Amino acid sequence: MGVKGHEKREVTALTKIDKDLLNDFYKTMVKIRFFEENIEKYFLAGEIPGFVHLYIGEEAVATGVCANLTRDDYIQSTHRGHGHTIAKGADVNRMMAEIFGKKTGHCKGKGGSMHIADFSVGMLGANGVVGGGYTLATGAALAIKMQKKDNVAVVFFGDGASNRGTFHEAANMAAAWKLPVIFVCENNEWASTTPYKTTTSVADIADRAVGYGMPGVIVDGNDVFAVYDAAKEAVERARQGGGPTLLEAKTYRIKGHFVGDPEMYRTREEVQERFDKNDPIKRFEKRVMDENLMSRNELDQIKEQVKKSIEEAVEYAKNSPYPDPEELFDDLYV
Amino acid sequence: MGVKGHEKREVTALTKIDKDLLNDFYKTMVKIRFFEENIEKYFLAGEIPGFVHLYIGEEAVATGVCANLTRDDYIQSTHRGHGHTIAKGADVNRMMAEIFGKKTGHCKGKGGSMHIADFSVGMLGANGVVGGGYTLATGAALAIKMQKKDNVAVVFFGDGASNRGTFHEAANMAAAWKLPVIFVCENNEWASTTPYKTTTSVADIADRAVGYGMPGVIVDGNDVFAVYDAAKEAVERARQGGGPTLLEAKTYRIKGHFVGDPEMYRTREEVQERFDKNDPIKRFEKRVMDENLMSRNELDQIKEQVKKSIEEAVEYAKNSPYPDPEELFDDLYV
Amino acid sequence: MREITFSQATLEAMDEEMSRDERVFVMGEDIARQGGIFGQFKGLPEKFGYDRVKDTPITETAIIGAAVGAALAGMRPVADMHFADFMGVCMDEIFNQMAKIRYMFGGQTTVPVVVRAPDGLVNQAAAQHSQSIEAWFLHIPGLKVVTPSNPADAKGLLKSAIRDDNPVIYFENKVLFKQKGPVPEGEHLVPIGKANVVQEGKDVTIVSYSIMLHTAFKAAEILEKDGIRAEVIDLRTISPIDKDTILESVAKTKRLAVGHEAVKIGGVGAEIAAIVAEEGLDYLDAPILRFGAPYTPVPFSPPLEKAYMIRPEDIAEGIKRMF
Amino acid sequence: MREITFSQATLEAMDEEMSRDERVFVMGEDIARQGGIFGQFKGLPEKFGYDRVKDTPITETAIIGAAVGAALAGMRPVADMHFADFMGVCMDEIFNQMAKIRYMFGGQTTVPVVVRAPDGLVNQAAAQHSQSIEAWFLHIPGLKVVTPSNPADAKGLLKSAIRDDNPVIYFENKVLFKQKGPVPEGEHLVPIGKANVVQEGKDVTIVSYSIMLHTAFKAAEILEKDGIRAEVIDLRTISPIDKDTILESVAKTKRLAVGHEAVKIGGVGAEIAAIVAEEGLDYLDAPILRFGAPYTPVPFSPPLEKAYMIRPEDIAEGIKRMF
Ligand SMILES: Cc1ncc(C[n+]2csc(CCOP(=O)(O)OP(=O)(O)O)c2C)c(N)n1
Ligand SMILES: Cc1ncc(C[n+]2csc(CCOP(=O)(O)OP(=O)(O)O)c2C)c(N)n1
Ligand SMILES: [Mg+2]
Ligand SMILES: [Mg+2]
Repeated sequence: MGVKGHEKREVTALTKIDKDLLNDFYKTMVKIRFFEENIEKYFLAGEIPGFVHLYIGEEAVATGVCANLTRDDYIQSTHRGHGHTIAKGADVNRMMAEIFGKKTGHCKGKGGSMHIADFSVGMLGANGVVGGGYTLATGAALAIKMQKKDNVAVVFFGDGASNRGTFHEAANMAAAWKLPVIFVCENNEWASTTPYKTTTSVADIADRAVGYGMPGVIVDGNDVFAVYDAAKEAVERARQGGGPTLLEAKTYRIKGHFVGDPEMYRTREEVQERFDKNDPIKRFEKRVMDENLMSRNELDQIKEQVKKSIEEAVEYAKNSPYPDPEELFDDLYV
Repeated sequence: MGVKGHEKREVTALTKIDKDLLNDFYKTMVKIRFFEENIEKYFLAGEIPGFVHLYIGEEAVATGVCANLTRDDYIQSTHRGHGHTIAKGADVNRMMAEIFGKKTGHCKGKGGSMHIADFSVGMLGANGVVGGGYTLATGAALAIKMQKKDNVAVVFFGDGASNRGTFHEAANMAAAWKLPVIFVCENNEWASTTPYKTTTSVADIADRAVGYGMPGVIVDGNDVFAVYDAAKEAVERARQGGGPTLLEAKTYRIKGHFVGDPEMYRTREEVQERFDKNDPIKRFEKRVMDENLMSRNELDQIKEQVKKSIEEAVEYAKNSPYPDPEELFDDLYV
Repeated sequence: MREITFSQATLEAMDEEMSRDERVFVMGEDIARQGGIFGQFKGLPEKFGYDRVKDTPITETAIIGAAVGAALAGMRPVADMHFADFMGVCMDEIFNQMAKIRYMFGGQTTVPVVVRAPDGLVNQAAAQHSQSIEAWFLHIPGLKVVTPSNPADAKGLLKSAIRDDNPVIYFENKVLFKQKGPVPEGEHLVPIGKANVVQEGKDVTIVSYSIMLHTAFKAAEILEKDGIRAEVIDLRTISPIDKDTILESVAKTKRLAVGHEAVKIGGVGAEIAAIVAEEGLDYLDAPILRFGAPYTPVPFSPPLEKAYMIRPEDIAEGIKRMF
Repeated sequence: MREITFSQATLEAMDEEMSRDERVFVMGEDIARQGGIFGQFKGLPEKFGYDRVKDTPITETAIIGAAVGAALAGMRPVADMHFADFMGVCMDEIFNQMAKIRYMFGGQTTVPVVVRAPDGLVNQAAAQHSQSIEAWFLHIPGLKVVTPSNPADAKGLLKSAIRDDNPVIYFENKVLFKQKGPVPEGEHLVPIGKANVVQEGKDVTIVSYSIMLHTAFKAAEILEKDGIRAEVIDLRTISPIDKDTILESVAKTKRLAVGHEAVKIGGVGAEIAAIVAEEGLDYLDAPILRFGAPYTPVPFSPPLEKAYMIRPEDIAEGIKRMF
């Protein structure tokens, strides 16, 4: 058919971006990176229980999108949700504690990595069910509209998740009712062990926007500036009553599906090559330095500061107590 | 956006259509019409139990599509399934008996109108669950492919049903695996009491084809020739391994949602006007007579003959016994 | 007291709660333009607007999911399921999201959603439109489940459900919608979790709910003629089950019959029988009697559908054999 | 006899059945490229091709729906659910289509689908990846449900399920996958619907299945030390339940304990307790004991997860109180 249902976004001119935002971008991306590196380390050391899915290499997506949001906006996240949660402003101490299974965690140790949430910053929850978040975000957007607010709800989801029926039901409802939802597809080319092209009937998931009469936009998901710009447009449209947008961020999953994944379906070399070329943090550093917007020194300072805060978070988590067994029965009914 | 994901089909030249096919078209359409008129009559008289949904005014869709199928092809039907079942070649005596709840019915009285099936002609079942048929047809098509046959599976569905998540899951699977499925949307503008435009995010459901990289085609659903042609192309493509097609037939629901519907949501006048202009049977008659392909006399003969067969079906159903109460326990497990 | 139908009673509950609290709204398929299949939403859109009485696309997963999302964002949604039979479509949203969100997230939020689900067998609607599936939800921690049997309870339980901060599934029987009965005007709340002893008795306890309560009651009338006085308990809520009321009654009557319109195997009756076999075994002077639908889908044809239904005589016969 | 793991036993069953009957194929998420999360499909794609061992999109409704459709068109699909927790997504396909098609259509067709569903609690997978939901399916006429507890049964029940012309749900416990045990080579069929008395006893009957059978067995060992000899029954199939074996045993032992890893309320244990309270009440010398998970979702943190689990000591203590 050759019909394309999306627009493709080009490189952003950095002059439009102010310094605070640059700092924020960098700070958030390295925060996610360090956070995840520590999670990996302590998981492999047997100190973190459960399953964890790392966001390394995809930091620009959550960072660029969430930079457009306030605390009163909502996000719905996924099983790979640490990056979204950090970008939305959750406290990393309590996040780390949650992932360690501690009482001081956001969910008092009941949720863990796959079910983390921080309602105080509008982070309505990770989701262990792939594709479980679309309809919840749509409902949050419905509430926003009924309450006559100008907030938005963002739902992050993977390429694999884009095939779930819930995508269709939520996208149709959001578009038919012109709700302020941004559907952000993180196309990292893999759904667990499966390359998305083998199970997904379109190369560009953004093309699916046509089926709902909403704008579909493709963006380089490893370029935080491009993500920021595209998300800005979508968020502004939504705030002004213009309805939903489908934004596809092309990125790549650098780590195994979960920590401990034997990754028998691809080689480490092919992955490393992608990472070397396209690490969103390195790309950011290079660009801001090339364009003389930030110095190596400034970058290093931020990095050090963030690193320390994550180390503190690890300490906080380690030193926190586990929940008491009796807490099993708390928090079920009001 | 203005992106259109469909092709629109124009009027067909009748010279391509042979006489047998013309007779078949007419016979099938009037068979459905008389069948439905009798169902309505006997339902209102209290002789038919349950719920019934009439296909009157939409006869050209089932007729035009099924004229391209053999007994070994499969169809999946809906709650409004009598037309599909007749067009696929099911015996009307046993159909009528089933709808009357009789032991001689296709399903021995266990299914009724909403759950009629005739596996002997590849009619895999009506469905009381709106949108329940997509994935079943996709599975039948998968079987066809695995068995290396050149058959196809057709799933009929409504405009309302097009918003169900099962549409998305099945369309994606069928397209990703290039399965021989034809998705036939009968857009009759209403989903029960709800005008489709108020709940459906696109005006043309065929546009949704873009999201699956499959052809999307719109056709005048009240023109049996146009439906036949468009379906022929889709069926041939599927038989040759070219994968699925989404075919949207624009039609109109002439009767209430079910027999007995008070229809408080529209006026009888607006409906009658649509019917007067666009009755598929009248349009067929006019055209074949205008183009001197069939005479009034020929048409009337077919009509009479069909009318008699339906009257016989009613007699058959009325004279058939009800199932014995003990049959309740039959047919559950093999 | 004035008498109104079950359907009108639910309408009154909706009207009062929507007037009281503007966060309350309702959405579902075909509820606004025609007022619902059972007239249970009639007049609400005219009074509260089509924004608070919303016709949705045919998308059960989005209806429940959006209700949950809206609840997380401060609303108090009522989601209509059209027929309980379609709850399989959104089972994940009910079971993995609605029921678990509060707990998984350590009590950070509440999920005040009411799911209205018309259920039961009526007029040969057949296998996919006649079902009673309340037992599934009993097995899902985090939900409450109510099953009114009469117009007054329909009103009082719906109002309580809407005010409850937990997700509540409200099963309303399709045949009962037309039933009339006395209903208090204005504020009338029936507490969730408390059973109702509708008839006191000393010889046998019959526990039921929703439409089957009426069949049970007729069975009790038959038994009365034989000098057997049944205590009839209307559970009203099936999750949480009011154990105490059941056990107290069985302690007195020494006999238990329990049942529902749903399939007998794996039904709510099993749980009640099990509770009594665990905690009240010594009370029992006779085997427990369970009644429920046979182990088949609901058939279409009238004589088959009739054979599928439980008659008061069947229950009465079963109970007589206890003596 | 050679010992292999539960996972290998299922692999052998698949291999043998796929070799025997070319209509048998399997599809699910992430089963081919990595051989399944529990290695339960390893080597199959290499042997039978990626067409008969198919990686699907993440679309549970299409997996079950397509399996049913393919069955109607002459195939014998095995559909893998990845985790039983996701069965809510395709509940409608299981409940309104797969289970009912044969009956609704008057026996015109068969629906030979096997649904494989790894379930249970393991390694802090938390609320949405740790569940046991077999009880729902007991309540759905038209399905069979099996729950193997050891490698030999895993093989024999899977082979029987694949050959069965009815839809069968095959719950396989995630912890058990690694367990080793003796498994007969070649043709080994375990009949669906027949329980297994794994230890004879005279003092109490313990009924369980799947992983909880092992906990029950450990409880029996503890009891043995106190001179209580338990008869341990492995149900193997929970639908249909083998009533006769249970009732016979209780007639002998006079005491019943029954349980599972699933939530206690509304679980399979309730049905079994109810059957005995109905049909074997007179046998009982003590209240029935049910064990099952507490009424909460599965929590994440290790001490909470541990508190959630049933220990052999808990069962043994409960049983001692029967005497
Ligand atoms: C409904 C459901 N089906 C299957 C799974 C198992 N599962 C977890 S993550 C995953 C792959 C998700 O891929 P994608 O959506 O692309 O997200 P990514 O992991 O790449 O971020 C699968 C199949 C699940 N959690 N939920
Ligand atoms: C899953 C599900 N949801 C709701 C219904 C109730 N229902 C039956 S028919 C119908 C409208 C269907 O509209 P459409 O798909 O356009 O088909 P039409 O009736 O116009 O042929 C609805 C909502 C159902 N049967 N199944
Ligand atoms: Mg991915
Ligand atoms: Mg329609």
